[in-house]
Amino acid sequence: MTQAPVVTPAAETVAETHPEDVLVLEDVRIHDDLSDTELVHGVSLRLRRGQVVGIVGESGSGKSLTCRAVLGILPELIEVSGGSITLLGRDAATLTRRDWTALRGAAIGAVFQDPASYLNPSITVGKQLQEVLRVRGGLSRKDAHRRAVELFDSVHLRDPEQVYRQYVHELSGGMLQRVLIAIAISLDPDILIADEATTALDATVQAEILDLLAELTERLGLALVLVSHDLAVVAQLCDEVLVLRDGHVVEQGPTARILHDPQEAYTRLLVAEHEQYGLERYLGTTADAVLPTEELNRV
Amino acid sequence: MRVQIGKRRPTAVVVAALVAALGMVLAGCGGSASGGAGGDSTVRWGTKQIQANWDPIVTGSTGATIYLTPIYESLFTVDGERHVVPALASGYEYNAAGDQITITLKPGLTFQDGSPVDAEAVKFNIERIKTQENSALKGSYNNVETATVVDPLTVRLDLGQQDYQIPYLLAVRGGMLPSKTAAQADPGRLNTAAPVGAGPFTVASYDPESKIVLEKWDGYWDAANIKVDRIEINFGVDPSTLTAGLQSGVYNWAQLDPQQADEAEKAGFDVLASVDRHWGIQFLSLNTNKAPFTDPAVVEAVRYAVNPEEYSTKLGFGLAAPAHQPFPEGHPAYVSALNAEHPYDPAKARDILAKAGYADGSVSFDLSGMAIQSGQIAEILQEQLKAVGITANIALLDQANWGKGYYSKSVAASLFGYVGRDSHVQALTEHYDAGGVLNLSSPTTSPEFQEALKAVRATPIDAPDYEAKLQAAAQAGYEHGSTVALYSLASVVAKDESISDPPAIDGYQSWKGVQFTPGTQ
Amino acid sequence: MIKVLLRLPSARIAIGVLLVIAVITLFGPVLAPYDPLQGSDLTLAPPSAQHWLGTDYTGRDVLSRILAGAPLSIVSTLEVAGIALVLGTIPGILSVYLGSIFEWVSLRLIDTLVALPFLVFAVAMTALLGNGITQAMIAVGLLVAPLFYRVARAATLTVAQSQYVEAAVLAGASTGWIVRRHVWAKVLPPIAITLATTLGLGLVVISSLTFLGIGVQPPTPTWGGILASDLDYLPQKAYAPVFPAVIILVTVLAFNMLADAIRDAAGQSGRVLVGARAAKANRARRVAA
Amino acid sequence: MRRSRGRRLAVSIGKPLAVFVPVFLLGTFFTFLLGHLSGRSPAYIQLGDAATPEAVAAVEHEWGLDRPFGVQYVDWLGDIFRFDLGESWFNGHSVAEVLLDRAVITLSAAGVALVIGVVAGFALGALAARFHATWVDRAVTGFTTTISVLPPFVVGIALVAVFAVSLDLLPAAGYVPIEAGLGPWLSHLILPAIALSFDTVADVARQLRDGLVSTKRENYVTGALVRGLGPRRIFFVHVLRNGVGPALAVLGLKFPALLGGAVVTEAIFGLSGYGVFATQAAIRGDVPAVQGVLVVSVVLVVLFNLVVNVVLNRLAPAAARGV
Repeated sequence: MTQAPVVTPAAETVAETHPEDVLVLEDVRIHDDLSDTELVHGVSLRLRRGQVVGIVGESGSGKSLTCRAVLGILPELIEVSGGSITLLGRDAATLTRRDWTALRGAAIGAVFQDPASYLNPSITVGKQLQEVLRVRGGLSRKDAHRRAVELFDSVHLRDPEQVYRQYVHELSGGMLQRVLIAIAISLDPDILIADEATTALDATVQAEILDLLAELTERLGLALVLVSHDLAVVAQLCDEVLVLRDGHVVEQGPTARILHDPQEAYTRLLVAEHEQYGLERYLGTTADAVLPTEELNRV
Repeated sequence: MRVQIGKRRPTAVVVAALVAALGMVLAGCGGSASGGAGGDSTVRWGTKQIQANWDPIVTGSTGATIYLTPIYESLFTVDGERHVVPALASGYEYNAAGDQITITLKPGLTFQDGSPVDAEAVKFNIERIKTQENSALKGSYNNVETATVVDPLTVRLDLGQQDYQIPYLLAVRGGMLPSKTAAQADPGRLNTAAPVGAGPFTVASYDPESKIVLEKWDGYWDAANIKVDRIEINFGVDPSTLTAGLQSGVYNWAQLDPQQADEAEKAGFDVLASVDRHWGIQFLSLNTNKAPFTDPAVVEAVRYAVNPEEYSTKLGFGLAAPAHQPFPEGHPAYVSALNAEHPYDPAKARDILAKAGYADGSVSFDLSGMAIQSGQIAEILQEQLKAVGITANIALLDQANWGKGYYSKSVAASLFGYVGRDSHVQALTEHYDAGGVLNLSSPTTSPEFQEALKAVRATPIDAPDYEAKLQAAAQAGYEHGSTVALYSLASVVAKDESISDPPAIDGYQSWKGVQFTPGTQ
Repeated sequence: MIKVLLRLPSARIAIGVLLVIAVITLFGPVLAPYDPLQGSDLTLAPPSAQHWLGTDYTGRDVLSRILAGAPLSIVSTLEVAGIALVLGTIPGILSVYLGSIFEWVSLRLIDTLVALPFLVFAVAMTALLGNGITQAMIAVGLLVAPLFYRVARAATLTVAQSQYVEAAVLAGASTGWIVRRHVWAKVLPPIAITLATTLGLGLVVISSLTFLGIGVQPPTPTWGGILASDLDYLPQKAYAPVFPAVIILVTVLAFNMLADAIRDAAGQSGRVLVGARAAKANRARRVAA
Repeated sequence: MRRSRGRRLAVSIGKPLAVFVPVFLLGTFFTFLLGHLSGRSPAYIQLGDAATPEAVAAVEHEWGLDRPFGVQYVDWLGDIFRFDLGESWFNGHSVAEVLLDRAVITLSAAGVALVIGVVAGFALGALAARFHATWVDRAVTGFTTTISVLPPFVVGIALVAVFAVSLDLLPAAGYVPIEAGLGPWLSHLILPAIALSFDTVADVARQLRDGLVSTKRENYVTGALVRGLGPRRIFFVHVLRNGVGPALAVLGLKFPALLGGAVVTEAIFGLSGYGVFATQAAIRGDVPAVQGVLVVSVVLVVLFNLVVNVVLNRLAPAAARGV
């Protein structure tokens, strides 16, 4: 990370905007109209180009809902009921359906857990990338094909020409996640949201994907939102961490502080759990936010 | 990279256009609605019936003759007054004893396949009637013993007894003459696929049991009188859509059920429905060889239990009359005395049963019939019989399976209909004689009837006492037989106004002189 | 699920209608104001105070015939559904458990039944094996069985492949126990949907067969038979087929609505459907606040 | 990769073929067994009132009906492979020839019905799915349910009354061969085809709606959304393609129903197709004719399903794997 981590506690920064801010959440609340309950009770965060923010929490804590709110894809009858989301300076509440379509892909991309399910099983993965490049990128069929192979290559897929012609059921989870990442970055977005992107993968592959995400953030100047239930994953990449529990922000701050000096009991519990199960191996180096990749590969 | 926003892809547009185009094609069909109507003089005939047999010998002399008369010509035919007039034959002559008839054929006539209409052909056909396994005319020709070729245009028939009815037998229904060549080559094919006669129309195409297309044949001896170019008969049309077919121009000629006559008339079609053209008598056949009708008391009770009035009012729609014998009023064999013989009297019916020792409800039988024509009659009959304590279990069948039981005389009771014969004696023998197809009790017959039959056969048809003798035989037959008449009904034909009326000849569909009025097509 | 079902208005309507039909089926002949077999001189009469739905061609009361025809009509469609249910569901479930030979054979049998054209086969079977309503019902039931087979098999397969059943198998549970404990729970909802659809189908097929002259002898009243015979008297009473058609339609529709409701209640969208109105109100209140 | 695609196609044909053979054998066996069990005999049909036991035995011998069941079956099956379906007991016509003539009419009606079923069914299903859980969805569902439960003969008679008689737009009955022109041909077929198609329209619409609704919930639709693809493109390229599976599969199942439905529809519209033939033959007990109809149906249905399977395979390889 070239940039120094910027601590942005919610309370202080609500009013200010910075030209480098690509994503700003201010006291975002999410409401379920069906059960008439609030699911997320005020999340604030600020993300700059090249910066990595982590959201940690167990399932049902509201982290995925927050991501979906940012992407404008909340489920039926669930809505943002308070606060604001600002994407590249535009208030998400004012965006039309067409604006959203225009923003997605070009300004904000996303990858998810279970990559296989996020790709159309009936179309070759190459065609799906080519589709984005043609439809949104305005490339010709031929150029889109060439560019797609390049992108596959850039996410370190071996034999990208071959992958291009394969269907989802012919590829492994790790490869599919690379494909998804390639598609997500194909239009050079400013923000990438990785929602549990490594969760279902086995340890080696998980490490490789994290490595790739780190590399892309650096190379392309992406702003990354890394969502995970796993503190260890977040700890590796993030400049700042947000701990969510039951829709509340329990604690928020620079990764190093959260790990070394958690203020809240819940955060302490999370860290303690991880100390037991191997997080201590990272703790020594997390001050620099990111592990050397060689070391990761050895894990 | 240039990010393109909001560029519409053509897929959706193409799909929408395709859907719209298809919709237009479908909607466009509306324009050619009457595309089926031909401009020439074509009779497009629709009927619910299905004609499967095309050999007149196999068909027998039934109501289905109307489908055969365009193809076949008989030796004789009948005129408006039901007098025998020459057709393929130019005349006949009886010997003094009345047991031999000599027929002279017109010279130079051929069948539709080019083979000659000669004495050999007549002889061959009569022999076929008498010997072919599935001949339905055997009984009618009982009295014809041999046919002898005198010369190529003369044939002599030797009769078993004096019989002046033969010219009638040889006219229209019982006398249609198929080509000898065709019948000899393959009688099955003649019957089911390729009928060949000497009539006014030849078969242009035949789709078994669904459609036959007939075209005018110029070799017909009276071709000058045939003005219709083509007849297309569509079989097995659902009755509920026949009138619709007329109205939308699919048909210009249709046989309807009586309840449809009124509607067709209101829709502007000519409705031909009177007893002098086509009539049918619906009757109940009882089998005196099967229980419970082995007891004459039960037959007698049934005759008092039925109320012919109810059938004609409920099912006739103004086109029917109650019947007490198998002939309508005005028919030479009609006996007015029979009307009073078994008046509707349920109390008397009960009384007869009680006297014969039957407890209420102890008499029961299965009532057979054709589902296509006897359903409603059976329901009314069942009620009427129930009122006198007789249980009739309705067991209707399709035509073929019903025929199996009826013609083999294996059912106890059945509903059926009768449309008349050209020979009056033939009409009587079929109802009451030992081999009569309509005599369900066959071979049972009565000596009284046999006696009277002999007398009428021996009487020339122009003799002054002919009708009296005929009626005596008819009365003896009905009284000692086991047929229970229910009601008479005029057959209904609705036709387009552009087609002129066919000649009004009882029971006979002739196309002579029928023409299309120019300009109305 | 039944609770969710009862909260759907469509399900409440369907169940209500079916209860009425059930009452008619049980008590129809008793409720009939006239003897359904007794004709009168008043033929093809329009509806009146004496004859609410008019009279038919032999002067019988149409309402009485419809009421009296209910048991045979409904019972025969129940017969169809019952035969199909038994012949389809049981082999469908067993096909997953009884080994590959049974599976292959039963699958091919089902494929064959599917390939036979429905009405043609029903007509052939009834005509060739004797014209009776029972033969017709067996034929139709046999041909509907594949629906149940497929549904039961698909549901059973998902259960069989799920982890909790694997765990049960590892723990030494018997096939019978697994079927009772786990399979029924998963298989019943789709079977219920299919059953509801089939009950409707049976009624329509029977009326079609009656139209073709197969199944019932006169004067036995059935809904399909009344409908078919009314068609002969369209010139006199064009509206007559409406009465039997409507009762057939309403019954079949109710079965179908019930099927749809079960599907909705069992599926994900049930939550949304049930709560849509409440959610709208909640939202309005929230926005106003 | 080329080879893999070829193999996919081979599998998509080969698999149903592996189904075809046993289905064909079982179907023909059932068909034959049915005829045998019926105990019908050509003797009664042909002899009528002359059916003495000796005559019956003679006729049955002539038709080879006195041989063991197995021999008769194998013989009959052998004839089928030579496209010989035997002769009608009733009129001696070659069943294969008659069926060939009639199948043209039935297949024309079924074909047009299929087109209507696909177009209307897809349009309605897509509409309902697009506006899922709104009044549009409910209206479409209500409409499809209603048309699917209407007895086919009521539909037929109502169509005739409205379009042929009242509006005088289309002929009420009859058939005109396509050689006489596309317009007349279609104008005669359109009403029966509509009557025939109701069930298919309803089923396709219902399946498509359900398929699309559940496909819309699939993650790859979210994925496509997140990639910035427009809703129309997502619907046509991603949702439709995958959601169409169940509807297509149902189409395969609907084909026998279309052939079967011809029984009623042809009676009403005066089409001398295969349904009318089947009914008449069955009612008469003309066993070879009924068997012929059933055999041809089985073959047509299996062939049609083969086509559906290939289409499904091209369109949605993943969906087809489960079929």
